[in-house]
Amino acid sequence: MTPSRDQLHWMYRNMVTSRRLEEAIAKIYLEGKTPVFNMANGPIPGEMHLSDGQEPVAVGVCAHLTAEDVVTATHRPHHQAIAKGVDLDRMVAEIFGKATGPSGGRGGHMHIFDPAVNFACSGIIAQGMGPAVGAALSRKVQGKPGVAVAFVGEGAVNQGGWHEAMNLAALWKLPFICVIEDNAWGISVAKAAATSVPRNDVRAAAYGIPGHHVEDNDPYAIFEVAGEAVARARAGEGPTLIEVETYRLAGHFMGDAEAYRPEGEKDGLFAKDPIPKMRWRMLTDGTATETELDAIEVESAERVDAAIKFARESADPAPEDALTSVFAA
Amino acid sequence: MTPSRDQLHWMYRNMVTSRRLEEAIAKIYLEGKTPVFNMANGPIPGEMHLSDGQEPVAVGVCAHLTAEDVVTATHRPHHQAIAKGVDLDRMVAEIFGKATGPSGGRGGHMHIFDPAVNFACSGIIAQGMGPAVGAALSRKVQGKPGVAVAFVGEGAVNQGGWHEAMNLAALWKLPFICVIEDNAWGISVAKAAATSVPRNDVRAAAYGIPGHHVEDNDPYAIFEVAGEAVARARAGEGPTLIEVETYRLAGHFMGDAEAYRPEGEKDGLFAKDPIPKMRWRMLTDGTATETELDAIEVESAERVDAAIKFARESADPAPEDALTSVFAA
Amino acid sequence: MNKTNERKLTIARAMAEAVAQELRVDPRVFVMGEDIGALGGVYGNTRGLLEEFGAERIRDTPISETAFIGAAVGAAQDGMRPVVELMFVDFFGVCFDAIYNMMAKNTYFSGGSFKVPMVLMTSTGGGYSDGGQHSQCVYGTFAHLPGMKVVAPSNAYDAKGLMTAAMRDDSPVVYMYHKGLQGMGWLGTEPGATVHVPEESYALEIGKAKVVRDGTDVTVVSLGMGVHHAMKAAKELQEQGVSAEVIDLVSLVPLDRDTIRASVAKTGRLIVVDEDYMSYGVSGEIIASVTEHDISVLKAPPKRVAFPDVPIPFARVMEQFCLPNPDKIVAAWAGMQAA
Amino acid sequence: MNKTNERKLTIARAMAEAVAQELRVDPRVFVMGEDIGALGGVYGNTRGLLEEFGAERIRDTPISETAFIGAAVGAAQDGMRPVVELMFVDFFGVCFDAIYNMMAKNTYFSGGSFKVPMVLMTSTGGGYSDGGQHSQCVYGTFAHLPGMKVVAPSNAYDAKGLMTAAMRDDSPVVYMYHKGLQGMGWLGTEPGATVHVPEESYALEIGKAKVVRDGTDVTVVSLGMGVHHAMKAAKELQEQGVSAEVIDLVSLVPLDRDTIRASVAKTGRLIVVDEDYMSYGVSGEIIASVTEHDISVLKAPPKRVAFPDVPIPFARVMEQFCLPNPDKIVAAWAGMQAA
Ligand SMILES: Cc1ncc(C[n+]2csc(CCOP(=O)(O)OP(=O)(O)O)c2C)c(N)n1
Ligand SMILES: Cc1ncc(C[n+]2csc(CCOP(=O)(O)OP(=O)(O)O)c2C)c(N)n1
Ligand SMILES: [Mg+2]
Ligand SMILES: [Mg+2]
Repeated sequence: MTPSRDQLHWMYRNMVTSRRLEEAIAKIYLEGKTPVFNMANGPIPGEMHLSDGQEPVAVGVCAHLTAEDVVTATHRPHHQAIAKGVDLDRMVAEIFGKATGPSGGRGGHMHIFDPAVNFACSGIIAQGMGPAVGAALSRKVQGKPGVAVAFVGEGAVNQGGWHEAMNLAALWKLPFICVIEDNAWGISVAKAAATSVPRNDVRAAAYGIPGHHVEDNDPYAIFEVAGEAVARARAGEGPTLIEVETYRLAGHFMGDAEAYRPEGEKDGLFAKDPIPKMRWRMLTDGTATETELDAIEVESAERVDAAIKFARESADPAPEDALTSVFAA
Repeated sequence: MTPSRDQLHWMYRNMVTSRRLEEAIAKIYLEGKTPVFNMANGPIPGEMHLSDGQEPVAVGVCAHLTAEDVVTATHRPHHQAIAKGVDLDRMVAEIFGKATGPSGGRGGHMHIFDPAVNFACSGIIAQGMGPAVGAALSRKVQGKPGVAVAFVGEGAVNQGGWHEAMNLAALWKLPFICVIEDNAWGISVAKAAATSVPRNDVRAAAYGIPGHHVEDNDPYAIFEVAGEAVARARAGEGPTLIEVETYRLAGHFMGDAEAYRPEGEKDGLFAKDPIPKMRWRMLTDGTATETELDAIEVESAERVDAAIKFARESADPAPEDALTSVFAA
Repeated sequence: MNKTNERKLTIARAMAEAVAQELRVDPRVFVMGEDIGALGGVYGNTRGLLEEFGAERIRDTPISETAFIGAAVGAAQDGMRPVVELMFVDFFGVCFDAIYNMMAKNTYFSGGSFKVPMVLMTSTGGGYSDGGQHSQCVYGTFAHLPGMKVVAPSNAYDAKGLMTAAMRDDSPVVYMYHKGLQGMGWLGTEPGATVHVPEESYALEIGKAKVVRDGTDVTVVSLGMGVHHAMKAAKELQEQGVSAEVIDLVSLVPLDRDTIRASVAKTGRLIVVDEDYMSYGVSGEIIASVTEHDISVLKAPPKRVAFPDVPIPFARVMEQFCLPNPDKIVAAWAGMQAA
Repeated sequence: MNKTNERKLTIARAMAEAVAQELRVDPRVFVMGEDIGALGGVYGNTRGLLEEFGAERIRDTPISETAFIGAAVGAAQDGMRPVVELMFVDFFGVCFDAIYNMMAKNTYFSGGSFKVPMVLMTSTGGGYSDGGQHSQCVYGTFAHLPGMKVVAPSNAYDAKGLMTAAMRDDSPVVYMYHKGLQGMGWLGTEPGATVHVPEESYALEIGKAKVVRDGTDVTVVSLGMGVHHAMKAAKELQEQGVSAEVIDLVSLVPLDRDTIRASVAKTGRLIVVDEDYMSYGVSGEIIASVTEHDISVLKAPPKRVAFPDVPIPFARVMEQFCLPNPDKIVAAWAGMQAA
């Protein structure tokens, strides 16, 4: 399964949009945080986990999904949210903690929810596994279409909840896919220092389901294995496990000095930045022209700028609204 | 690796002792609980999980262990406690809730602890995994000898804590063995209704360690694979996963009507009772004489009777001692 | 409440009936948990459901509480109305993240755009020597953390009405039923919990305490099993000429502070009876709720009859020593007089 | 306590120093947790340890809290003295069984024949907009369940002495340090927490509250960050001619009720300041502990300044609206006068 020209352009557009957003956030995040870096300050306070470099996973998978499919993401959710079609204005407003965010500022960047495209995320490692499996169960039991995808980091695979959910999904043959973004690090702990096997796709054997491994952050290869997995899920054949080797081009969170990284590692990663790589490939194989890609880049940047403008101009929530929405209205 | 004559006699003795104990408990448990079955009543109140039929696993593994090795057991711990050498008098006293129990009655049958032989158990599924891995870590870090074995049921393998502990043990190459007693049921839920793979030994692949499967509750085969695993652990080569197909000849707990069992299943199991089977095998291959085995049986029964007498004659704890031993003295 | 004619049901049957009635009319409802299918629940509260509704809607699960409670959250967010069982509340430690950090918070985190209409039913309580990992209440633990309603019936009538209400609620409800009240003989059931239950479906309002006995001298506040202790103590006190008012909290979240305060304003004395651990729990909260409101009404310091701050011992004599009982309530009254 | 000469340390450095000193003299001690090695702990409290003690004793773990806390229990029972870190207390839900049902209970379950000498250190608190799964205190949750000591330092001197004491204790100690007091600039640290710390090793007695400010008109009880709010409020009240006594609980379990009661007996008024959720938690317990003892000393109903019963919102204006602060304490005093 190879992506169509349209799909490729869609993928590229979403990768670029995501990257532009992260770049913009990285800059704005530092506003008010100099000279003293204090997370509490500035227009975007709190922890900030950027997804630079991990865009191929999001787009390669979400290219196969519609709004009706379900995605649960992690503490590092922006690229997936964008690829899943979460409303960008409102999402950025939530990241800024504004009243116009989908959660009215209650959630923040680790708690972006958009029911229109069935997107949710959360800040606890592997926490999205259960809900994704449950959504898949919901569809199966009700005979409704849709697959559910849980994105997790490679570090999450060693969390108990991950195992339980995999077993449940496989046992009940649910339309579920677990996509592992292996960016080689869980904060400062290298994969090899945390995971007893080199590749997590072998863990699929523990559930009797197919496991795939994608090397080198390749959006085309991701598109292909994800396509198979989604087709399998839609056909009622049960879950799939996919691990993708990706790169974390940013620190774990904003402010991370990354002293734990071996020297030169980051340079090597930047040299393999998937966005210029994909651009080059499309130009080379003729699936896009410079003009087209330039346009995509300009439009993406404008889209991000507009979202940031929307967020900046949005009002703060009323402080006392902190006390509302605890229970369903 | 085949068991020596002495080892065989030791194994048979412990199997029979365990069975005699369970038979005795089953009877005493009902005292005071007729005509109305109320768990609160009688000399042994509370839940009671008997191990009838699962003795081969305990003896096949513990034949390779010394007092210095560590065992963590489950809510169904009697056979393992006996095979590990827990003081029988005091253990039975604890089951009766007497002051002479190792916990002075605070623990009960799911919380039997004996530091002299490094034995512990607990009532939460898969809870013993972490402590066994931690004991293995303790030995490795301190350069002290000893392996740690966690016994769990096949139902426990789907619990998140099981997975986390396996990964940790494999990652750190600890002298740890997980022994799964697959008695085909987790209370009323059949293995196939809970576990996405037919055999849990395949899950060893998820941790890059050896996995073994033993069929048909065979104490000789258990002895063999456990011997290998213990040798491996002692040699510093890391953990092993063993799943043993065993039989639960009793209900999940006392009072379980087992209506969920397919018709005839129990009869089939009783026909394969491992104790007469082992007796027959030893007599046939000449590793024991009738006289020897008769003596073992008599002695085992006497040992159990003595322990029960000790427990019955022991005093109840002082009620207000409930308030002591919360913190270390 | 204790109509002696008609239709006495155990709490177990009342719960199953409420669930069955919703299953019949609402296709979004399904039940999930360990041993809730063929076995009908260890405590009988799902008995008969598998037979009527089949294995798609009545799902036995692996021993994977994090996964299946997390899955219930996902299914609820996807428009279903799961009823899930955590077999013993003591097991919450293996899956509390899915409960308190996700089930309870996703409504808030999503600004209300995701709803999590699910019921988490779980058994509580001891008294039958099941040891320290199978006898707890941990009411305070659940009630302390925001985002989940928490109810605990003391009788079958309330059990049914609360279950129906919980299933119809658009927010997550933790439904804590006490093993000793279930009407399962093997748990030594309290007969007072088995009461008349109308056949037709009905819902109680969640968040209302009940004055289950009127009195003028002292207010005894409790929930679940404690209500029965309180009623027995009230009878004994009556023989001593003391008139005790008994309040069944029914719901811990929301907590009906008004009803408690009104009663204490009348009686001037407060005893809280709680089978959960004493400190940092229900008993402290009730006393604080009264005293922060108005201390002038109090004629004596409030008292608590609660489980001491120790793990629950197995041995019967020890466990009974620790548990609340009617005598301790009567003694608390006596202590108040002495003071 | 606030010696301005000499050796001011942050809590982070005080904790690391205490751990290092025990590591040097006690071969049974080791440290385990996520990012506690090369990174030195997200909150700096293990900085420098890997370099001095190596990777065998300073162990980074997988994101497997159930396994490594369970393993710490096993290692402790096997004679070691693990110090483990749960990075944010908010994560307790994935591993609470290992903590509350095993670490806390195995001493009791074994009748004291197994000891579990371990320290579980964990970060608490918000105020820097980290959202509802990274800003909680859940003090009440840990303090409610028996079998573990629970301490929470408000300054570096106590932090060091408590850590040493915790490591030497034969029972499990939960050590809750507040992110806003750590002295990590990126968390907007409270300067009052950075105080003189003697270089030599010393241990504080666990279970003693401290009167950190003498007063006669009102007792303000708090812990951790709340102590600093209370001290600031006391200064403001002083300007109003009101003399506030401030009590730093230091330890939630054991709880030093005597010190609190003695103070309220003197002042006649009680305000509890708690960053944890209001209901069923610390604030209720403190109020109940005072009022059940003696209501006659109270000149006004006690008050609480606590986090309302809602998940912690991300947006700064919302979070700050919910958090305790000095103004709210001053307002609570004013409210008492009005009543
Ligand atoms: C249960 C739990 N433990 C620890 C954390 C703290 N934490 C946040 S992100 C992270 C690393 C996650 O690594 P990985 O899953 O590989 O995702 P990545 O950050 O690399 O995208 C950790 C340990 C958490 N949020 N939840
Ligand atoms: C975490 C947890 N969930 C559920 C239970 C209730 N429970 C006790 S035994 C049991 C079945 C265990 O099955 P298995 O692990 O196969 O052991 P077996 O009883 O067959 O020996 C269950 C579900 C528990 N004790 N702990
Ligand atoms: Mg990672
Ligand atoms: Mg089993």
